[in-house]
Amino acid sequence: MEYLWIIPFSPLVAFVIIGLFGYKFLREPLAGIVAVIGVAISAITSVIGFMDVAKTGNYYNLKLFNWMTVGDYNIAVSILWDPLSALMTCVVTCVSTFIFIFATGYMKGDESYPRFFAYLSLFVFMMLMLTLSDNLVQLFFGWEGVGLASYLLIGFWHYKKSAANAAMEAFVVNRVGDWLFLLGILLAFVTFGTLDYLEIFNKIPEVSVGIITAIALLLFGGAVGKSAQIPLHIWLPNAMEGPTPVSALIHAATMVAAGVYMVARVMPVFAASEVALDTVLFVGTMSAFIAATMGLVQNDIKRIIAYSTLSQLGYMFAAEGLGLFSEGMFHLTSHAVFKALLFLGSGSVLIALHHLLDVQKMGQIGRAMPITMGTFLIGSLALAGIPPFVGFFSKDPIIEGAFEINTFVFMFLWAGAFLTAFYIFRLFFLTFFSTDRLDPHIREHVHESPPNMTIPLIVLATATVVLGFFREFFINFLKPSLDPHSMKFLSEETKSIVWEGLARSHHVEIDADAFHFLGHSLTSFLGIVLLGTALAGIFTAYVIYQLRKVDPVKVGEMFQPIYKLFYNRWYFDHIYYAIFVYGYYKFSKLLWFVGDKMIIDGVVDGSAKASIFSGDIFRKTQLGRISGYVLQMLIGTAIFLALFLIIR
Amino acid sequence: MVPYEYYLVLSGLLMVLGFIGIIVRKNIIALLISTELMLNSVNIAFVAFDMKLHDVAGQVFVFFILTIAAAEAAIGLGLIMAIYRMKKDVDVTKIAELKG
Amino acid sequence: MDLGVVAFWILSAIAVVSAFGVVFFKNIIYAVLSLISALIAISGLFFNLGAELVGALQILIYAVAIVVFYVLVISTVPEYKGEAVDPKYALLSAPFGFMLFMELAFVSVYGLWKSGTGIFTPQVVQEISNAKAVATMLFTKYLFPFEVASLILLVAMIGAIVLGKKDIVED
Amino acid sequence: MSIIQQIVSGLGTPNFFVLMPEIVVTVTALLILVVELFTKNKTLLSTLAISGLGLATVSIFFIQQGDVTLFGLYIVDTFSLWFKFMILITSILIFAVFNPYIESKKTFYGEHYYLMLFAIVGMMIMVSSPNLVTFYIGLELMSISIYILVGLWKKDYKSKEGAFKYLIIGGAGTAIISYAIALIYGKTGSFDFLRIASEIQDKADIGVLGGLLLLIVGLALKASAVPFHFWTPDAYESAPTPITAFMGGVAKLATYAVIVRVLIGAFPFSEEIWAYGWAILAAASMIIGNFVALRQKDVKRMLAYSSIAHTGYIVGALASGNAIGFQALIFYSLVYVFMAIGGFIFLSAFEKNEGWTNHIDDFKGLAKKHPVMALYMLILMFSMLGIPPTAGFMGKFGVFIALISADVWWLAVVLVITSIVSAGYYLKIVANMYMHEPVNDRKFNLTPMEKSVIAFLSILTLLLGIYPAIFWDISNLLTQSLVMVSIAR
Amino acid sequence: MTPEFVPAGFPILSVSIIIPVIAAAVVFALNEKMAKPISIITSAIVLAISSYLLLVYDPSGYKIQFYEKYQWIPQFGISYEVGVDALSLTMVWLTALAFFVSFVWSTNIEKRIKEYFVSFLILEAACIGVFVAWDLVAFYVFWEVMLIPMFLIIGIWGYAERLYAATKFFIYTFFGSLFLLIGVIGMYIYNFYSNGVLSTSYFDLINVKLPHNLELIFFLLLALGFAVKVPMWPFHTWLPAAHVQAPTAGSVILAAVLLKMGTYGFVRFNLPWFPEASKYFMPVMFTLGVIAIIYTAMMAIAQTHIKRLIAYSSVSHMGFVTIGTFALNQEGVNGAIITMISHGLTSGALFLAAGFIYERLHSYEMKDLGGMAKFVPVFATLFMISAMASAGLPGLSGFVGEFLALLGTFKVSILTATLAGLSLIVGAAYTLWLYKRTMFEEELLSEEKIKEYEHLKDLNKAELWSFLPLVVFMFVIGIYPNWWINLINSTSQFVLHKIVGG
Repeated sequence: MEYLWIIPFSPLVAFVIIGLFGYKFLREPLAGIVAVIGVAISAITSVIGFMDVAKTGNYYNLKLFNWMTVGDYNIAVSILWDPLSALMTCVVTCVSTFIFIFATGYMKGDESYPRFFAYLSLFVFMMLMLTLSDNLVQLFFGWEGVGLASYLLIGFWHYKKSAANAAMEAFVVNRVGDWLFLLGILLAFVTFGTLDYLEIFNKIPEVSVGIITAIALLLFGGAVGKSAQIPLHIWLPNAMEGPTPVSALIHAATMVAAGVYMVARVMPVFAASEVALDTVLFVGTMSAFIAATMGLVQNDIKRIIAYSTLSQLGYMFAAEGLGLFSEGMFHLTSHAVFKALLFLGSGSVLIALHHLLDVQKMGQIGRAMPITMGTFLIGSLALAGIPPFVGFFSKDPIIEGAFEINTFVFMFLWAGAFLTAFYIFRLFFLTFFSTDRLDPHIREHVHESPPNMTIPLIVLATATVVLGFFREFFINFLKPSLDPHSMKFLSEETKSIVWEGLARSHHVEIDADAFHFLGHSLTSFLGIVLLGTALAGIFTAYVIYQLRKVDPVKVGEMFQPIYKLFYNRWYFDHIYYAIFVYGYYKFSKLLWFVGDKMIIDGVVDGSAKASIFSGDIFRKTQLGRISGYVLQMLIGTAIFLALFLIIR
Repeated sequence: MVPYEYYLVLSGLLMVLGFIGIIVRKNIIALLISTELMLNSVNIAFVAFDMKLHDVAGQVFVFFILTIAAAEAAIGLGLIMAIYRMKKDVDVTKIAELKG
Repeated sequence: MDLGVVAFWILSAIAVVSAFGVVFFKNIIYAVLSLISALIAISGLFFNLGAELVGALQILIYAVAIVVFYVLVISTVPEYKGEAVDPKYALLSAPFGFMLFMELAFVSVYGLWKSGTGIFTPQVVQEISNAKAVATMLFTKYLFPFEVASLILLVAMIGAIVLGKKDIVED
Repeated sequence: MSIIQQIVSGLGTPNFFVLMPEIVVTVTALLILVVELFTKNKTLLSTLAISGLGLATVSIFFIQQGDVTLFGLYIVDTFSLWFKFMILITSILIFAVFNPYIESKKTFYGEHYYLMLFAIVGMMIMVSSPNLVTFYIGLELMSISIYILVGLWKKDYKSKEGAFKYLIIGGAGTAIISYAIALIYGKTGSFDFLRIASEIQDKADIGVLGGLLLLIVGLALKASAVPFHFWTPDAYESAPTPITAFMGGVAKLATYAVIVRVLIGAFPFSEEIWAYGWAILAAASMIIGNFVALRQKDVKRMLAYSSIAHTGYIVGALASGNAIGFQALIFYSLVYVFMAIGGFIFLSAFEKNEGWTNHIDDFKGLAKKHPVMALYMLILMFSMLGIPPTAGFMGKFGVFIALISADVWWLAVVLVITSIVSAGYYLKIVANMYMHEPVNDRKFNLTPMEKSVIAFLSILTLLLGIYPAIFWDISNLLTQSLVMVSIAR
Repeated sequence: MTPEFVPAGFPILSVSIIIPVIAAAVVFALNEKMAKPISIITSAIVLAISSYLLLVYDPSGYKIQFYEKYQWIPQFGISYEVGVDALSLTMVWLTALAFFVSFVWSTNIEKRIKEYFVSFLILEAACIGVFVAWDLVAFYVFWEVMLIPMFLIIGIWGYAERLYAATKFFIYTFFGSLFLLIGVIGMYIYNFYSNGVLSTSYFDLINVKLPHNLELIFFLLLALGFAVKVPMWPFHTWLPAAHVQAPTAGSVILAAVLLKMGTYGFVRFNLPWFPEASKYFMPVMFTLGVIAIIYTAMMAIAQTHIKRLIAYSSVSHMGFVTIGTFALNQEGVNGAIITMISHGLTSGALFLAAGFIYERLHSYEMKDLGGMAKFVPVFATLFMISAMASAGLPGLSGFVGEFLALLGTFKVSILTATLAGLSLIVGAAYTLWLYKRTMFEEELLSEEKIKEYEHLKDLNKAELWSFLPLVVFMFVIGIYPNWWINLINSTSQFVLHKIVGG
């Protein structure tokens, strides 16, 4: 399996090539081609590796080189190739490949074309370092690296103030999570003496639950930041300032899912702590619901999808919190595909509409761009959870699992499902159908996108249709990584701990086989309800936005407070801005003036002034008049003698 | 005989008076006179000690003190003359251009 | 009461009073005269102590030579019209002067002074006379300082001349 | 008659050969005195003076060391010879730059030359005194000569005022020293250091205390330690600048030497008294000297205050009361004389020119006009500030060692704080030279001799900072010789 | 644990100290045109020497290598004693690199070129001397010599308030170092009284067994001297002033080399000499370190002057070094040392960037800047890398040190590590803020500005070649820190041997 090193380094090579020669020699088409080749090679390689693992179910641990030595522990750059990482790697590389191809069209004519592909390649490299890591530090390396790439790409059009701000916000908010994550790593190291997953897992039985919980929660803090869960979600919608392929790749398919992946990766740690799992569940559920409500009322096409991403990530976390790690990972995979599709579709729309973002100003462009419309519809249906699209096969099991495990969670996820269907079709109708609200000037130029953009759409749409039927394959495929009994690298004690930790999900029976599952949902009460909910959402959107039977503005006015709450995104941004941005900045300024300038420098400069002042005072003793001199001498002599004669 | 301490105290008294003389007088010639007084007061102590010690070294020293007092007086008076010529004043409060 | 004691008291009274005169007389001539008076009183004390040579020198060098010099200068410099004593300084210096005096007196009175180790006991001095004793010391053991003292006087003389020269003021 | 015979018989014959340097200098002085009557040729006069001093310097090497002669009134040991050597050498440097100055200031007196020579004789007598009488007479010869030298400035009233102030205060100081000597004499019956030392070995009573303290006061006055420093700034400022260099460098050196000499020679056993006394004076000097210097605009006066501060540092070493302290004092005073003379000669060299008033603003842009000279001044200033690798640092280093070895932490801390304050004004000079643009582009004339003397002094300062071992050896040797002598006899 | 001495066959360390001094003399003597080439060549030679030493240094076991010792002032037992262990050597190398970079950068000095290079060359000699000296007096001499050229550099080639800044720098550091001197002399005297050895050699003073309270006092005296140099809160206010006013190369040296001396002193002297006191004062040092990290990060974000921002960020980073050092375990000390190197590179690069911006736009104020990235892409890239390294991005040098330091701290005090870790957030905030306000947001520019910007020149050759080495080594350390860790391991073991035993 030595060839696996090609996977991460092929994009790196592409990055270096483009980075060094991009502007001078490669320029527009070549840079993109190099990037596509780089990522394609790693996609092919990872598929080969995937096949291998799928066949054998083994895991491979390659140590490439020693990065850092800490005491007796070597932090190595390494590759852990097991089903989980193989799946994630495949998702990353394959989705990336198509998005890269799409981007060659999307970025056409941009003066920073090579830079874009350099950044993208860098991102893929970092993402692969993350997914392939066998230890937490390399994971953190990738983790921060994708943060950097995300920063660079969000701020790609850095001449825009909004983009620059969004980029910075994304990085800093991520850093909040990373702070916790790093502390988690440190705690883990101090506790376990190692940071290799496999060694950590096997040492879990030796450590008290409290510390495990602390480690898990701290690591989860990182995941919250990276995967933009409540309360660190605010950066993701703003991150839509970046070019759309970036949104598709980083802020939908791969990077934001890294948190989900990470939780699955260190599943035994989470499983060993009930509190940690509950926290994951709670945060996931809340995010799934709240983000959906936020998405409900937005008007920015990309932001709507971004909120949907938030929400779907919430579903994944909820799945993991429920103990259904495989379902979570499957949803991750499917979400990567259909969300990438949605983003690319919206990117296609944006190209057609000259980067017009407001859905309220679109409409009736479906006929002009049928491929986009069609593929977008497929993506929307998948998101809404309509069979036979992949979203149905990945999302419904989670909701069903929640129903069996925790009613409270179920209620939220169920409501979320309705909202999801509603807002995505609201978007769909407003964009492609409904009334024509488009600026006539733009209207003239609306056209279908070129093939290098439509082909990825078609491929992804196909995948959306097909992938759901591989449900059983995926679930079984992931077993050696996520099912305690099948995990070869776990010791028996750990296995039992993990098994007990996942006890909540033991009684859940969800059909792995896609057709059985389909049949089951079409027959069981719960399945019908869920399907009905999705359809109801679509229907509601249809009624309001296509048929215009109900005026959305009136609805908004009817539920004024709620509408405002949703529209202002539950005031998260406002509060954060007030406290952390404005408050912190103002407080810093104040502290600078008071603390540094007044107090510390006051003391420093004050002592200089005091010296000068006392210099002036002492100077007065030099009166110029002999009498004064001798008088002071007399005083001096008298006192000097007195000192010794009297005090001695 | 008078105790030697008396001579010493007298010497000290004259010394301090000379000191005070330098301080309080406003005429610079008087300052010079006061230093003479100070120097001479020491002579009493020397001679008194001499008598007590049965030695004459102190008186030899007195001789040197006298020499030096004379020398200082000579230079001081020369300076006073020069100052007077330039400044047309012998007020100590005016002889205070150098200060601070 | 011993004559010496009486002489001491009288002479020291004169010396102190004259010293006060030096300090406080407004007219500078009076001050110089007070100085002479004090110096003569001091030389009287020397005689009282049996140091005839020094006493005589005191009168010769001081009371005659130096004071004449003073008078000469005073006569060149017109009479000083201002007040003699600066009251502010007088007030300030008095306590510290008193303090210093007390300290010196304390030292004088309580110091354990050495006595009677020299070879010039009163008998010896009587035998060879004070002048001879002093002179012997001066020209044997203290010859070197004596020579240097002459150098000092030379320097002082030059100094007095060069400083008093007119061209120090004019060209 | 027997008594006189007795006295004379015990004395032995004086060895005048050991007086060679003094005699040479005195003869030179008298020669100049005579020659000056016939000629006003300054070059001739200064050549005479320099060659006399040079001859005296050479003669030092032929003198038998360790001789006490002139009936116990004169000691020619390593200590005194070394200091004589230093006095002569530094005086030669001053003579070398003296002529151009007085020429441009039109204040020529033939008296300058031989008065300085007489002062040098006084210093030389001072440093080789084993006896309070010699000490006293040497001190006075020096002082009186300097009183006159300060006042010797044609048509300059300030010089007279400064001289008069110095005279009055110095006279008071002389009186105090005399009184102190009287008390010590009364206590011990002798002027001889050794006799004094043996008499008051462990009987430190009030009499000794009074005498010693008054002696310290007098010496402090001559060395311009606070609160007896008042004459210093005025006299330094008003004197012709080479004379200031003479006072602030050479005379100071002799004074420090004699302080060590008297204290080790006569009062080795009451060291806790004088150590503490000097500590107080040193602290006061450091504080007042540095703080007041901070507010000076006239660089000459600033250096005068800095010399007060340096007196503080130097005598501060005595606070330790041990051999390291003496060593540090000797070292510091030896190197300080170079810095001080260098600084004042620098001023004198520039002062000759029109448009130079010693005001701190005159230094502005000097580095641009005279880069090399500015560099020398920079070295001297940093040396005074005590920044390595200059000799000034090594001096302070020794003082620190002395203070800390004797657990006088408080004085060390005072030294630290006042050193920091002193940075304020030394840096101002450097900053004015380097960091300001010149006010005008007037160049200043400096004679080659002045340049080379300043160069010599500042480079010497630097070299002594880089390799001070030789001078430490010397200070060690001198201390040893002093201590050994006082123990041996 | 006694060190082994490996004497140098050829006095290579002394030579590398002397070469710049000689070069300074030559530059002073020759005309202005020769100043720069000579300086560059000199620094290149020194860099080559130090790199060579770095490569041939034997990291196994604690050995003082290339050791030389000559009598200097035998009366006081003072000798000229130089040699390197890994800590010294890396610092020397950093110094050589920083000076090389500064010299290459200094193309557009117009004022008093000769003096400029002379000052820098003397400064280089002094800096190297500080790091290689094992005799305390020699150390102190070099330590102080540095003040003079740096004072001149800030004061002559600085900006408007240079005089104030130079004086403040000088007096502040002078203040600290005098206390350091007292502490050293105190140790020396105590050593003499207790062991009868008259020596200022590090290896003699390390054997002193001090009574507890004396140990605390000496610790504080030395710490005061070093803390001013580091600078630790609250002795830091000279640094922003000095940085703001200093010329670019001066800032680079100040940040890359001079600040290291303080932390070098802590590691070199305070830990091995005062093990008990180090433990005793660990909470205090932690507190000060954390305050430095958080408080100065807040200071940084409050700035509008980019150099002052970077200066405050330096203080913040040095806080990491402080806590790493006083974690008193190997990870912490290793982390501290690597942070020192890394900070030398990153802050040097950031100050170069600030200098670049100033040379192009003639302002350091954020309100006058912004939107450069498009016009100077190469510079923007290098600046970004430096900023990211400074923000502690893994894969670049900043992370390695901070990670190790945090790890070491975490082992001792979770609270401290947690708070110190906050710099991950606030550090990123001010670094990106800086980057954003200087390089991004072109759309806020006025028309004329954009026109003006179109004439902006990207890095010229000299600038590129001074920037590149720093960036390259950020990668080198970030990607393969193991080499460096192996290098310094034995040194940090030695430093800690009295504390952790062994």
